[in-house]
Amino acid sequence: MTSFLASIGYEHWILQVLLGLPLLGMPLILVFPRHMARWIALTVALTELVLGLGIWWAFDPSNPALQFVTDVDWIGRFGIGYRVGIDGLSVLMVLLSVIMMPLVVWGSWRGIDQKQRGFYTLLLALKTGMLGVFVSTDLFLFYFFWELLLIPMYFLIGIWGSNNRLYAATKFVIYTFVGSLLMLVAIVWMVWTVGKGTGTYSFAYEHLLEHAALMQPWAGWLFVAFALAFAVKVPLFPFHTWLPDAHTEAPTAGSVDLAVILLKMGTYGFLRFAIPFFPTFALSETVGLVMATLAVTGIVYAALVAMVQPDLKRLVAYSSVSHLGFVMLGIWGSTVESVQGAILVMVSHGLSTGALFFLIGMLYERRHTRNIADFGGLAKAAPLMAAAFTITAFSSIGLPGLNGFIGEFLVLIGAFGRYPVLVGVATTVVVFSAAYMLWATQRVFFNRMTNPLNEAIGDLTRRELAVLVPLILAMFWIGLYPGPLLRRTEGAARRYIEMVQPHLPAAAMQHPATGAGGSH
Amino acid sequence: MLLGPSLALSAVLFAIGVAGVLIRRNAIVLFMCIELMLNAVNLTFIALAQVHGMSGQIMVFFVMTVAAAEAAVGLAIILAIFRHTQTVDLTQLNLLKG
Amino acid sequence: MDVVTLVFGVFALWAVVSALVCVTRRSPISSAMWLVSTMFALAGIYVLLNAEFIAAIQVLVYAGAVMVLFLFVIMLLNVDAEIGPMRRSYGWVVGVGAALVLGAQLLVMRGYSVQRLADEISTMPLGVDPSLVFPEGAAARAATASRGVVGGIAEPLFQAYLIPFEITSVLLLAAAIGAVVLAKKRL
Amino acid sequence: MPVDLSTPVGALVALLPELVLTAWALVVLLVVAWRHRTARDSRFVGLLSIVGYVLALLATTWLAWRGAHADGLSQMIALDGFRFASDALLLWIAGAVAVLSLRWLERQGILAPEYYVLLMLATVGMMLLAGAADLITLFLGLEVMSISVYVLAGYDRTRRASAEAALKYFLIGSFATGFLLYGIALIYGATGQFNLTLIGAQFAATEPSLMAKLGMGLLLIGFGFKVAAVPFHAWAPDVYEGAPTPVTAYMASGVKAAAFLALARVLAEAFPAYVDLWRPIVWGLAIVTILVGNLVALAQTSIKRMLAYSAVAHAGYLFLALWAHSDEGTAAVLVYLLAYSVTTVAAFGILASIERAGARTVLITDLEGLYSVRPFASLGLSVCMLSLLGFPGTFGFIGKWYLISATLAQGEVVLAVVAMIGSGISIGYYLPIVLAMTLKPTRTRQAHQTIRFPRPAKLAVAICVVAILVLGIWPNTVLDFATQEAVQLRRIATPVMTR
Amino acid sequence: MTDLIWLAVALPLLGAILNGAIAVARPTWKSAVSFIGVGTLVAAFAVAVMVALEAARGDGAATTVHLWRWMPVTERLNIDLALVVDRLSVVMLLVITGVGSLIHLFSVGYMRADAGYARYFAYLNLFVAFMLVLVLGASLPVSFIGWEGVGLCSYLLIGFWFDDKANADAGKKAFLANRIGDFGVLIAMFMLWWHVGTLDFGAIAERAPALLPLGGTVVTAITLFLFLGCTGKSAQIPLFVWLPDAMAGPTPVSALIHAATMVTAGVFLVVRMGVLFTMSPVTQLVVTLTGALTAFLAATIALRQYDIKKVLAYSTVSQLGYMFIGVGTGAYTAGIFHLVTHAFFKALLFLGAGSVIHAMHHAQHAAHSELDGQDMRNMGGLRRAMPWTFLLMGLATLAIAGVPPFAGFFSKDEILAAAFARGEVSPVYLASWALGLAAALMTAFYMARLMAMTFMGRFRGGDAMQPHLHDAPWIMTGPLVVLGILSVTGGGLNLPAFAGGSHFLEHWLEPVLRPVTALAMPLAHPHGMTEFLLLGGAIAAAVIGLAAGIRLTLARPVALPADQPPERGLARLLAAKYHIDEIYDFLVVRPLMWFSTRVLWKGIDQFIVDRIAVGGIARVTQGLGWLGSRLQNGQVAFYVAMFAVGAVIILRTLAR
Repeated sequence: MTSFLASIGYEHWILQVLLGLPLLGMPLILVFPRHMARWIALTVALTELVLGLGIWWAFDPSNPALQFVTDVDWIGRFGIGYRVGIDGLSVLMVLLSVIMMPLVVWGSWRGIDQKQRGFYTLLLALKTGMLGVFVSTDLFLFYFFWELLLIPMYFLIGIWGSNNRLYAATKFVIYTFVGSLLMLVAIVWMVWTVGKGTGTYSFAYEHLLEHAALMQPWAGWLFVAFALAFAVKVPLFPFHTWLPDAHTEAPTAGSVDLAVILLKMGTYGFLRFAIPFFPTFALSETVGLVMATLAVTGIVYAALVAMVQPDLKRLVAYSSVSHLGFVMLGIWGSTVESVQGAILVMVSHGLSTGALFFLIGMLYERRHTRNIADFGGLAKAAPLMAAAFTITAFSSIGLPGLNGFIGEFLVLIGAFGRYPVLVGVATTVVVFSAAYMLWATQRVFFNRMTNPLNEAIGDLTRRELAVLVPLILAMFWIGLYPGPLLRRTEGAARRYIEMVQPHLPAAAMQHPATGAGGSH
Repeated sequence: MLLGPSLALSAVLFAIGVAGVLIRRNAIVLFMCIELMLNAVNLTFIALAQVHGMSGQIMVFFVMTVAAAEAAVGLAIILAIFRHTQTVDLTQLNLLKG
Repeated sequence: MDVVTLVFGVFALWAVVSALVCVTRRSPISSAMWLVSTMFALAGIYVLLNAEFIAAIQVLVYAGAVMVLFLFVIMLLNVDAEIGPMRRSYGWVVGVGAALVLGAQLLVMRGYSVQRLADEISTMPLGVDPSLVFPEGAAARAATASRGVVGGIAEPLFQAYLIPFEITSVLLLAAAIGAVVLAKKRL
Repeated sequence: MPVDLSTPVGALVALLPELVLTAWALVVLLVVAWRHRTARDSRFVGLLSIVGYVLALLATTWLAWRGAHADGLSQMIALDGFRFASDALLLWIAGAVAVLSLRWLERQGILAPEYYVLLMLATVGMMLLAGAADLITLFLGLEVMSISVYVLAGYDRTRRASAEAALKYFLIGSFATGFLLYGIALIYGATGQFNLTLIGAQFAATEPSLMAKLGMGLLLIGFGFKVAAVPFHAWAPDVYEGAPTPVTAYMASGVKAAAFLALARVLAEAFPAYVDLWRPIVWGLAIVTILVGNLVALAQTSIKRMLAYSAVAHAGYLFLALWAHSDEGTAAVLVYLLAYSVTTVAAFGILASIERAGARTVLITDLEGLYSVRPFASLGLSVCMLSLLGFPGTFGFIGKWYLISATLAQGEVVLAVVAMIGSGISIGYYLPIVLAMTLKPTRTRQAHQTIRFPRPAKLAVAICVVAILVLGIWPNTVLDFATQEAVQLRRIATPVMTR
Repeated sequence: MTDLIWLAVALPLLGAILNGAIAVARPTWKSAVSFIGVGTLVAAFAVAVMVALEAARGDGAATTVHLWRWMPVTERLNIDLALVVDRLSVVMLLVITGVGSLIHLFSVGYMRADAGYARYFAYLNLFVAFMLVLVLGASLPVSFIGWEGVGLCSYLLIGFWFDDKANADAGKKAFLANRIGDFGVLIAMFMLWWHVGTLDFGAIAERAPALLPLGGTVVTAITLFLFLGCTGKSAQIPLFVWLPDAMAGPTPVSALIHAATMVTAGVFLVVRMGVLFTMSPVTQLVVTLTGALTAFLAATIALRQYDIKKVLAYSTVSQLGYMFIGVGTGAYTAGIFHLVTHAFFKALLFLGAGSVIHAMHHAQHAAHSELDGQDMRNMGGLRRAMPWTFLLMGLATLAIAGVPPFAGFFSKDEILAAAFARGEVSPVYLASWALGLAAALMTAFYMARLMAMTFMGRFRGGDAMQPHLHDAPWIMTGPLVVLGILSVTGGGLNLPAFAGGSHFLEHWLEPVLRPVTALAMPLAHPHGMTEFLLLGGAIAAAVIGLAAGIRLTLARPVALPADQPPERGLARLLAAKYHIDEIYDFLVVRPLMWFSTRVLWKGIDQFIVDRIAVGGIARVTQGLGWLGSRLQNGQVAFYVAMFAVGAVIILRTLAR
C-alpha cells in the first residue's frame, strides 16, 4: 500500500485534493437540482474518505517532521504561502475529519428537509475550513481557515438550528471572533519580530518556530493573545458558555462537526502554536498551574453541571467541556504520555460525542424534543438504539476497553507527575461522568415508559446503523488496540516534548525509569 | 514690519470668529463669523507675505475667491433649508441626530 | 512708537471692536454691517502691510460684493433678530471659554518678530540678517516698487500660480452650478 | 517621461486627467442645458458622465504607463505613482457612484442632471486634493470638492433632511476650512513655502518652531474634519444620513479617500522630519476615533447611520497606517482605501436599491427576511458587512491585516490592539445585519416587494462583491501595485530629507 | 495449555457476542441461547481445569501470556494486553468458571420464561469474560478492564428489568459506588507508575520493596487508594450501600456477581497487591478494621431484614468483611480460603433463595396473588413443599454459620485466629477479632432466622398458593446439589493440622505469596490452649446463634407484612439499615445536586459568566454606544464646540 501510494505521488496531491474537493462540490450543489444536493455531498464525502484514508498508510510514523508538505507562494511579497503539511499532531484529526464527513452527510439525510442545497454547500465549506486548520503550516493560512469556519457554522446553526438558534449562532460567532482578534496581532507581531531578527519575513510555521527565541521578550503577551483564541475554542473554563448554546441549538450535523472537529482546533492550536512558540512562558510554573487548574476546574465543573441538565444535548455539550479539559490537562502535563493521551482524547471524544449527537439527532427526528423528561423506557421500543446509546455513553465516560479510557488514562497518568493534586481532583470525574451519563441513559432509555408518544418510535433504520456502526466499531478498536494510532502520534509528541523539555520547570515527581521528570 | 502685532491681531480676530460660531444660532450670522475667521487668516498671510514674498498675497487672492464661492453656495443652501423650515435658527434644525 | 504703529493700533482696535460687536449683535443686519466695518479696518491694515492690491480687493470684492450677497439673503429671508439668549448659559461659557483658550494658544505668535522668524528658518547660528534669509520678500518689495502693485502680484499669479488660478475657474463653475441648482425654485 | 511642470505644456500634461474630466464636465453641462427634463435625459447624462471617468482614467493610465515624473521639483501638482494610484482610486469610486445614481435619482424624483456635472467637478477637486504637491493646490482642490459635495448633499430638495445635512456639512466644513487655512498660513510663515517638498526640506533642516508646530496642528485639525476623525466627526453621521444615498456612498468612500490620500502625502512629504511631533496626535485620534465610531455604531437602528459611524471607525483604522509613516503604511492606505471603497460602494448600492422613494431611512429591522426574497442582494450585503468587519476571505481583511502589519512593523502594539478591539466591537453591529437578512423571517408577505434593482446598479454591486471576494483571496496584484506606488511617494521626500 | 488461557476469556466473550446478536435479531431462539451460554462457560471451565492441572504440575512460577500490545506509548509506559497464570489466578479461575457454570445452568431454568432471555445470557457471559480478565490480568490496567467491565455487567444485570425505576436506580447506584472505588484504583495506578515505574503485578512485587520505604507515606497512600477501590467493589464501609440494592437483579445474578465472584474482586486485589499492603502497617490496620466493622454492621442489619435476598445481601457484605479482616491481618491464604468457601455456600444460598422465589412466583402466578414473593413473612413451612431446597440451604446455613466440619468453619476460624494473633501488634486487631466473633454469632442467628421463617412453621402465604409450591426442576436443583457438596467439603481445601489436614491452599499459594512472606513479620499462629479456646469460642458462637435464631423466630407466630407492628428503638434502626442511604442522600447527593444546579449552573454559568461577565461587557459596550449617540444631539453648536475642544487639545499637545 505504502509503495503504491508513493508511486502515484500521493503525498504531493492528497492534501490539495482534500481541501479542494469540497470547494468543487459547492458550485455543483448549487447548479444541480435540489434533490441532488445530498447525493453530491455524499459523493464528495465518500471520495474524500476513499482518497483520504490513504494517509493512514502513506504517513510515516517514524518521521517526526511535517509530511505531505506543499509550499507554494501565495502572497509572496509578505512571506505568505500556501503551506500545508501534517505530522503526528494533526494526522489523526485530518483522518477523523475525513471519516466523519460521509457520516455527517448521512446523518443529515432525513433531518434536513428544507433548504437542502444551502445546507450541503455550507457543510462542504465547513469541511474545507476544518481540514484547512489542521493542515496549515503557514500562520496566515491558519488564521484564514480558522476564521473562515465561523461563516458556515454560523449559518448552519442560525438557519437549521432549533428554537433559540439566533442567540446561539450569534453568541458562537462573537465569542470566537472576539477571542481570536488578538491572535492576528500576535501573528503579525511575531512575523515582524522574527523578520527583523533574521531578515526573512515569513509566515511559515517552521521558520517562526526555528527562531522562536527572538520573540522571547514578548512571549507573555503573545502567548496570552494566542491562548485567548484557543481557550475560547477549546473551550476552557470560564470561556465555555457559548458551547452549550451552540451545541444545543445546532442541527445534528453542526453539533457533530462542532464536537468532533471544531473544539479540537483549540487544543490543537495550543499544541501546535501557542506552546512551542513560547514554551518558557507557557510552561512556566505559574502559567502552567493556572492553565492546569482551569483545565481541571473545567473537567469537574462541567461534569457537575452536566449532571443537572434537563436537555440531552446540553448535557452532552457540558460533557464536551469536561473532556476537553482532559486534553488541556494532558497538554500541560508535558510528558510524552500525557500529550499522546491528549491527542487520543481528542480523537475519542470526537467519536463518542459525535455518536452521541447523532443519536440525539435521531431521537429528535422521532420525537422533536431533546428534553430528557419527555423520554423514558425507550429501550423497549428501540432496543438497538438503546444499545448504541449505552455503548457510546460508556465510551464517553471512559470505560476501559472502549476508546475513552485510553486517552484519559494516559493524560492522567502522564500529568500526575507534574500536577498530582490536580490530577487527583480531575480523576474524581470518573464518578461524576458516570453519574450524568448513566442518569441520562436511565431516564431516556430505561424506567417505565410513561409517555405514549414514545411507544411508536421506531428502532434504528439501516441508514442510521450505517452511521453509528462505524463509530462504535472504532470505539472498540481504539479501546482495545490503540497501538497504530499511538504509533502515528508518538513521533510528533516526542518531538514536541523534546522541544519544550528545556523550558520545563522541575516536576513534582520523577519517574524512576529515567530519573527525569518530563520526557521518556 | 509689524509681524508680531499682525499675527496677534489675526489670532484675536480668529478667536472672536470662533467664539461667534460657538455662540450664535442664526445660520447666516454663523456663516458671517466664519467669514471673519477667514479674514483673520488672510491677515496672517498678508503679514507673512512681507517677509516671504508675493505668494502670500496670491494665496489671499485665492482665499477670497473661495470665500466668494462659498458664500454663493452657502447662501443657496440656507435658502434651500429656509424653504423647508421657514427658519435659519440652527437650534431648530435637528432632524438628524442620534 | 512711530506713526505706522500708531495707525496700525487704531485699525487693530477698530477691527477687534467691530468684530466683537459683530458676533454679539442680535440683529443679523447689524452683525453684517459690523462685519463690513471689520473688513474695512483690515483693508486699512493691509495697506500698512504693503498689500495695497489685496486691500483694494478686500473692499471691492469682500466688503462690497460678498457682504452685499449676505445682506441680500438676510433681507430676502426677512430673518428677525434672535429672540432670547443666543445660547443657554453653559453654551455661552463653553463657547467663550473654548474660544478664549484657542485664542490664547494662537496669541503666542505675537512674539514673532522678523528676526525670530529668520532665526527659526535659517540653519545658521542665531542673529542672522533677516534680509539674507528672506530674499523673496525683498525681491517682492523691489518688484512692487518697479512694476507697481498690480504688476507685482500679476506676474507670479499667471506664471508660477497658473495652475491654482485655473483651478479657481473650476471652483467658481462648481459654485455657480451648485448655487443655481439649490436656489432655483423648481428643478 | 520627465515633465517640466514649470512650463505650460508640462502643466497641461501633468494635469491631463483633471483636464480631461473638467472638459468632459463642460461637455456634459452643455448637454444638460438642452436635455434636463425627463428621466431619460437624466439617465443619458449619467451615462455620458461615466464616459468622462473612463476617459480620465485612460489619461491617468497613459501618464502612469509613460512613467511620467516631474523634471526637477514637482510644482503645484505631484507627478508620481501615488498620484496616479490615487486618481485611479478616486475615478473608480466616482464612476461607481455615478452608476449607482443612474436610476436611483429618477426613482427619487430628482430630475436635475447637473448632479452628474457636480459629481465630476467634485471628482476633479478630489483628484487635485489627493495629487496636490502644493498647499495652495491642496486648498483649492479641497474647496472644489467641498463646494460640490455641499451641494450634492443637499441635492434631494424634496427632503428636509437633505437640506439640513447640506447646511450642517457646509457650516462645519467652512469652520474647519478656517482652521486648515490658518494652518497653511502658519506653515507658510514658518517656511516661506507652499510646496510640500520644499516645506519638508525646510523642516528637515530646522528645529520645529512654534509657528510650525501650531501650523501643523491646525492643518491636522482641518484634515481631521474631512476624514471625520473624532472629535471632529460629529457632522458625519448627520450628513451621511441626510444626504442622498449615492452621495453618502460618495462621501464615505471618495471624500474620505481623497482627504486621507492628501493627508498621507502631506505627512510623508512635508512633515517627515516632525514625525515625533505628529505621531502622538495621530495615535490619539486613531484610538478615540476607533472606539467612539465603533461604540456609537452599536447604538444605531438606521443602517445608513450605522454605516456612517462605521465610516468614522474606519477612518480610525486608517490612522494606523498614517502613524506607521512608512512604505508599508502608505501602501496600506492605498490598499485599505480600495478595500473600503469597494465595500462601501457595494453596501450603499444595495442599500440604495432597498430604499423606497420618499420613505424614511432604512432600519436594520426592515431588512428582516430579505434573503427569502432577494437572496443575492442579501448575500452581497452580507459579504460587504464581513468585509467591513475584516473577516478573512474578504478584501477588507487584507486591508485590515495590512494596516496592522504596517503598524506593528513600527513596533506599535497598542494601536493594533485597539484596532482589534474596535473590530471586536464592530461585530456587534455588522453581524445583526447579516442576521436580520438571512436568519430572521420576513415580517409581512409584502415586505421587500418594492425593492427594485436597476440593472446598472446590479452590475456595479456584483462586480464589487466579486472583487471583495477575489481580492480577499488573491490580493497580490493590488498589493504589489500599492507597494510600488507607495514607494514612489517616499522617494520624493527622501532625497530632500537627506540633503 | 497455559498459552491457551486466552480461550478461557474468549469463550465467554464469544458467547456474549453470539447471544447479543441473537438478542438483537432473534430473541426467541432460547435453546440456542442456552446452548451457547452454558456451553461456552463449561468449555471455559474445562480450559480452566486443564490450566490448573498444568499449574499444579509446575513449580508455581507465574506464566505471562502476551496477547497484543495494548498501550505502547513510550518505553516506560508500554502496557501489553497480557494474562498471567499463577496459582492465585488459577484458584479464582476455577471458582469463577466452576461456580459460573453452575449458575448459568441454574439460570437456564430460572430465566426460561423471561422475554430478555438472550440478553440475559449475553450479559452473564460478558460478565464472566470480564471477571476472568480481572483475575487473569497481568497488570493493573488490564485487570482494570475487567474491574470496570464487571461493574458494567453488574450495572446491566441489576437493571435487567429496567422498566422498573427502582431496578434501574439500583444498577446506577452500584455503578456509581464502584466508580468511587475506581477513582481510588486509578490514583493508585498513577502513584505506582510514578513511584515504582511499572504497573505490572510481577514487576511491582519485585521493585516496590526496593523503591518505596517500608511503611512510608507513599506506599500507605497507594494501598489506601487501592483499598478505596476494594471497598467499592467489595461493598465495604463506606461504599457498601449499593450491594443490598443490587438484589434488584435476577437472583442467579446475585448469586454469581454479588456473592460468589465480583464482590470478592477487592479481596483478590489486596492479595494480588499483597506486597504493597504488607509494606504499610497503617493500611493493614485500616483494612482489618474496615472489614471488622463492616462484618459487624452488616450482620446487625441482616438481623432485622425480611426480604430473603436482602438478608443474604447483608450477609454477603458481612462475610466480605471477614475476608478483609483476613487479608488485612496478612493472612492472605485465609482470605482467599474464605473467598472460595464463601463462593460455594453463598452461591448455594442465593440459588436456594432463587428456587424459593421461583416457587413462590409460580405459585403466585397460579393463584393470582399479589404478595411480595421475596418477603419471608409470606413464606414459612416450605420444607415440606421444597425438601431438596430446604436440605441444601440448611447445609449452606451450617457452613456459613461456622459449624464444623462445614466449609465456613475452617475458613472463618482461620481468619479470626489470624486477627487474634495479630493482636500483639495492635489492640485494634483484637477489637477486630471481637467484632468478628460477635458477627459470627449474629450470622448464625440471622441465618437460622432465615431458615426458620422460610422453611419452618406453617405457610403464611395463603391456601390458594400452597398447592402450587414445589421444588424447582432438576436443571435448577442440580447445580444446588453440586454446590451443597462443595459447601460441605470445601473446608478440605485448607484443612488445618488439628483436623488432620495439610494446609493445601497455603502450600498452593505459597509461590504467589513468597514475596509477601519475605516482607511480613512472621505471624505467630496460636497454638495449644489458645487455639482450642478460640475454636471453642467460634463453635459456641455458631451453635448459640443458630439455636437462638430458631428458638426466637419460632417462639411466636410471624406476623404478615401488613400486620407487622411498628418497630421501636434499635430494631427500627436496624430495619431501616441505620438510615445510611438517607444520610448519604442528605449529606452527599442532595447537596451535590443543589450545588450543581444552583451554584454552578444557574449561579456561575448562567449568572456570573453569562450575565455578569459576558453580558456585562456587552451591556457596558452598548451603554457606552448609547451614551455616545446621546452626545450626537443634532445641534451644530454642540458639534462645533466639540470641534473646538478637540482643536484646543491638539494644539496644546503640540505647542507645549
